[in-house]
Amino acid sequence: MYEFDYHRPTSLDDAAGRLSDEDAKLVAGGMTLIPTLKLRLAKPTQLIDLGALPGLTGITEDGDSVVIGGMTRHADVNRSEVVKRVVPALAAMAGLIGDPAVRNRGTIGGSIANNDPAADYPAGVVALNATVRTNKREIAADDFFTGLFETALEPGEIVTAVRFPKVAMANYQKFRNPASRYAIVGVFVARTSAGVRVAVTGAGASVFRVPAMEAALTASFTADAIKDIAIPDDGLNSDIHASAEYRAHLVTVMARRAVAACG
Amino acid sequence: MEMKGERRIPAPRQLVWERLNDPETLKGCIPGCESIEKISDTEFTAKVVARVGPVKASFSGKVTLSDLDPPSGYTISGEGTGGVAGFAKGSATVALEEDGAETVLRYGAQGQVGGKLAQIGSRLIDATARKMADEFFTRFVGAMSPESATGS
Amino acid sequence: MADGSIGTPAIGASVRRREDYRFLTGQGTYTDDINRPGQVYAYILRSPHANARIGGIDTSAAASSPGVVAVFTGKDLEADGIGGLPCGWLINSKDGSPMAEPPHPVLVTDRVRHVGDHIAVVIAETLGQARDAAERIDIDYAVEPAVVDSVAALRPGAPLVWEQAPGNVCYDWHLGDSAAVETAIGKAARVVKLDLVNNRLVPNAMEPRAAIGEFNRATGEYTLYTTSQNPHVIRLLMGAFVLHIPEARLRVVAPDVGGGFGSKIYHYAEEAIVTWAAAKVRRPIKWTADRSESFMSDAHGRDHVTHVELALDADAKFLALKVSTLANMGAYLSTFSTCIPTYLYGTLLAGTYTTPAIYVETKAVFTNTVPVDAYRGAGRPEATFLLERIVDLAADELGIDPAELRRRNFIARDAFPYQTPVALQYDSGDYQTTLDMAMEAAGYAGFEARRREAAGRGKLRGIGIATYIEACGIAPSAVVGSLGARAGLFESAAVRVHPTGSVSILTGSHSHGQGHETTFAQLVSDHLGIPIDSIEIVHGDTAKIPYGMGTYGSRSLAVGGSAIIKAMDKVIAKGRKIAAHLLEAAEADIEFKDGEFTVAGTDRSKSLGEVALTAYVPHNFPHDELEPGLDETAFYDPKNFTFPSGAHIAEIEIDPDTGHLTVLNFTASDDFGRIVNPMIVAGQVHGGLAQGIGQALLEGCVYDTETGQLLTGSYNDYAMPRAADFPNFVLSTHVTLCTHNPLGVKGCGEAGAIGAPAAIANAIVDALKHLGVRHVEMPATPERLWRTIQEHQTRAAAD
Amino acid sequence: MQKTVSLTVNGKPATATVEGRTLLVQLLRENLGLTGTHVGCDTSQCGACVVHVDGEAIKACTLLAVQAEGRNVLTIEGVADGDTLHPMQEAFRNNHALQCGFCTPGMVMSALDLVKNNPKPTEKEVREYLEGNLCRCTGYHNIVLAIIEGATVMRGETPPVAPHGPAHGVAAE
Repeated sequence: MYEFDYHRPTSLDDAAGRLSDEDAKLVAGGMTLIPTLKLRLAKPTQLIDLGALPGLTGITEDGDSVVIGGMTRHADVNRSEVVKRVVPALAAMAGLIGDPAVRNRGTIGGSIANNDPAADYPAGVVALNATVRTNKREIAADDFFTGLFETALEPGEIVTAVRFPKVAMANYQKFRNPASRYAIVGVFVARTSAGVRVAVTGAGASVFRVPAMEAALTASFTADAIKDIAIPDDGLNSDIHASAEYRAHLVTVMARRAVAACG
Repeated sequence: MEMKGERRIPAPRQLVWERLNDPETLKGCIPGCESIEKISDTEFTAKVVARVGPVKASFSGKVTLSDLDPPSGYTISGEGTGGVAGFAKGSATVALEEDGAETVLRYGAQGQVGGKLAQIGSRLIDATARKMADEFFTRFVGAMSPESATGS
Repeated sequence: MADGSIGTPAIGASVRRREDYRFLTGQGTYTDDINRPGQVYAYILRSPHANARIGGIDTSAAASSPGVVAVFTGKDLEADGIGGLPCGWLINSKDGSPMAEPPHPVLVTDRVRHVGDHIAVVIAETLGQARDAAERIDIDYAVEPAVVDSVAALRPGAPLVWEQAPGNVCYDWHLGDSAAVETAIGKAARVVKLDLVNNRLVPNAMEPRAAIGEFNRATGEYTLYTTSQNPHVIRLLMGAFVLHIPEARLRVVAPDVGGGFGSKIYHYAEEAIVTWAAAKVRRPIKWTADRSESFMSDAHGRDHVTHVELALDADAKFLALKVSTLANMGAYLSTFSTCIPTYLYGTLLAGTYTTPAIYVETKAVFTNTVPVDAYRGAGRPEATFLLERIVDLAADELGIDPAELRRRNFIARDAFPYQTPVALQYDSGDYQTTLDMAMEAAGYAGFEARRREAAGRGKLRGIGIATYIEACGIAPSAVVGSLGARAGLFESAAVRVHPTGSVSILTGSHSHGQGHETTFAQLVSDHLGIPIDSIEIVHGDTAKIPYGMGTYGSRSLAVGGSAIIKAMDKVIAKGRKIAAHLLEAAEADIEFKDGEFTVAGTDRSKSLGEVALTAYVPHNFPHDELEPGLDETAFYDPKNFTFPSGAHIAEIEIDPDTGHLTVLNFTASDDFGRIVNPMIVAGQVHGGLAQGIGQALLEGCVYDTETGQLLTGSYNDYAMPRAADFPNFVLSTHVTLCTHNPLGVKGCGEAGAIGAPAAIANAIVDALKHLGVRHVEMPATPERLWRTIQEHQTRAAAD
Repeated sequence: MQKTVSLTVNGKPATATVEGRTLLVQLLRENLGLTGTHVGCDTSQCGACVVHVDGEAIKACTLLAVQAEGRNVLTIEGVADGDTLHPMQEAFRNNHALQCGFCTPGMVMSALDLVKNNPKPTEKEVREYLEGNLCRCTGYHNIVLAIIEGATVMRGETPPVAPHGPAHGVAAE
């Protein structure tokens, strides 16, 4: 690790203000950032720890939705009675991230702000049509994830919470990378009041939806309805663990299983 | 890995060709390019900061233009070393075709990384190279839009 | 302690381990836990390129960086006349010419030959400062094309790794009777052929390698603390061949070591660097590998490409076996590398079978990769894999049950000693019984019903058998010397009986997880009749132990344990003399049993403690006949290898939609000879199975074939087996005693890793054979399995 | 930039002066001499460094020392009650759940975390919970048995006799 200045601000404004230094880095759970720093693959001038900011953790029920603070850890989402009741598939998904010690540190805000192409949360946020709250505004899930490790967040913008609407049926199916435990392919299917949404992580540069499957599932919410819908492998990720062709195939398989698991 | 792409540019081929050889245009199009210095008509030194998620690595190296076939195309290659992160190199063969007042740009690109980036981040090499190539040509098309084509 | 240790049956009892208390409370002392006064830190600068000429190395900026104590390059070592790392085994090619043996410099000077090759060392007050400074070393590389796989390395025009090795060939070795094999193939009823790959693995002991070098100007003595399986071997290799330090001035300590699996046998450059540099900078120097460094600097394992042919007669009796293998050596010859794909491989190709004619040829090939050497099983898993795959394939082609085909060809239990056509003579074994036991435990007879049930759920279920033989107790010096080993492979032990009868055992066998402190104490307790609590096992320090060859090749109990027995017998012999003196009896009349020296036929006796006290307080000793003291040393050199064997059965299920495979059941029935501590033996088998199943399903080292970059350089990409990848293992043992060591033991450390890959691979092919699948390469990842299924389904549909 | 960190380690107050980039595992090993917590990888995956912070398992190689300010840290050195092993440690020993011992501290700390969240885990749950802890020696078989036995004892129940038979133990060193 290179040396840096460590700050632990106690107000959002202070934290956001420090981001005027473009080489400052926010650290939430640190589950991606700290390993990167250990490998000397980044050299931030300042590390701004969000851990002492008030009001960023916790899970609250808000009418027909659940609001999860940006610094809420995966383990808390996984065990939350509220999440289990309102969006049970999200609680289950949180239990599939990393490993137990990672889930005890990693946060929802950190995960979605990082937008790793194989992270689990982006699929949940998009499929569940969540809304991302920042210190400046609210951003719809469909507008939030913009590309490989890229989001709509502007400099100085910090995720404060994510609001998930109550969902009728949803399920997340993850096909793990046997080494890293990231998703080779993860498919989150949700049937909400706003329609059926199918969001895929791991397969592309960033989370994406599958309109053909959504249409077919809107007509008939059965696994059979999408069994013959293949997504093109053009542009999908390819690495030593899985080719683009295999990933494309897995999207259909995982989507089918997610629908079947919705019961 | 190999990537292919195609862009339609609302500008005549000769102008597109000239811009493809212009260091300032290249600087604006190479993602993360902080500086570019001309050594000869076909050689430049460049400093590029690559940001991929939490990774930020500063590469210094050179950009070379070869297989020049004005105004139909060339091969643009870059290679740089990024200190502890390792090294990266890539090249794209660019072909320009006239289509009325417009130009169709086709490219085939490839990239390689070595050192720690390859050792630790092999799952991301492909997607990153694709993104860089895509961004380069998208920015280039942007730089060739009517207002910027005449206004620069 | 309440559970009591006195009077428990020592040999054959699952005595809980004495070493566990310190490990469970965080009080183990691993190399990186040691800190010496005034210690500084070394960071090794490694090549990011697979093949590059070095035009120049500029260390000036690094040398003047904050905290830097020194920067050294290969030129500094050259100037001190420091030699390269030696290879321990000479192999001659078919034509009698010796292998190509290029230099193996501690730090390179003019060329790097693999990603991770050592270029320079920076020594600084803190590790952070050393790393910071290393980034300021400027190296002028001229990058050249690289070659990473053995097949490509042999192609005309392939990049040349060494000028001394034309065509990248290290040696072209053979063993066996080629003419007899060709004749047999010519008249065979059937010849079954297969091409297969034994995948390259990274050992991944959980403790990364570390080394601390220290030099004492006052005494002129060097000390090296290192993560080694054999401290004396390191002292010999490094002292004599690399740094030219007399043994008497070089102490090597291997404290608690966090696993080895072969990877900590060899003498590594970092050990030489910190020892040599410690004298230069007059400060102790610590080096500890990051895991990413381990991936590119620990010797890798396996990496064979093989063609095999098995000839059978009309009764399905094996007539001949022909094997041709390319073995990837990597860029340099590691300590044992050359003997693994030859004498630890070719000699094992009879397996458990009566095959009368066998011919094997192995071409060892240099590539721009990390050196390859012994990894758990070392040659024997490779031999077993090809043999058990070809046998299964033959069974499939002939329509015979794989168990039946094996039974027809087993060496019968009354056929021992059995001379194979590939140099070895097996002393004992009972292959049919271990197979019967495994089949019974695995429910082999009822498998087809389970296959049908799985098919009903859309799953493809398969069962696979592998039997194996291994040669352990490495090694009889006379045998291996005649085969080209440059060192003997005996073991030593000293038994030091203290004045009140407690005992220190100084053993050259090193324990890095095997539980010697417990198992060896059981031997001593049993043999000398004293409680385990009064026995101390000392290992891992050249300043304490007479000599040692270390722990690998399942040799600790068979060779190290036998040396302890031999030394104890010397103690008893002397004790009888002392007892005879004390009891005023004739020495011939003294019997020793249960810790008591007794005059035969009387109740007059002296305990070991009383005898020992007399030995150390010899007021009325007959000094003309007897020296004071009770302290004996023995060296044991085995007459032959030991030959553990067994049968492993895997039952698996494949999800055809994804290619995901589940190991449902794994059964291992093994013959390890006499078992001293069944609990520890089971633990060894479990660990071996996990590594074997890991090889079959998860692990594979991948290099970019174009750039030579290591793509599986961390746990992000190298798939380590996890708890959820396995079922509980079902084990049983059957004992046939080793006939030539005093304990009758054979060794158990590698068995799991030897039998499991083939058992899994056979189960996979069994699950897929209805599609026409003949073979699936390892690791059988989900995508590989899915593709295999897809391709064969497409082919079947087209037919 | 040096910072002084004050925290509680194994029930005792501790203070250390570290750099911003110092990891908790470095503070424990180098400043406090608590070398039972190990480092087996540099990508936060092997789990040899697992300790408890405020009662929860975390990887000490992925937390900055400064982030542990004011926290309560439990390492393997603080698990036993004096010379008496904790039931989970005893279960590891009784089931031969360790060989080289390097992954063991992290395994024990993760096992305790599991039992806190799930006092009666099944074999499958134990195997899944160990996702972040790598062992290269044991094949996990005996670790799984040990954790089930440890959990049983921690619940105050009597475990079945270990598969290795009654303990032919030796006195604790």
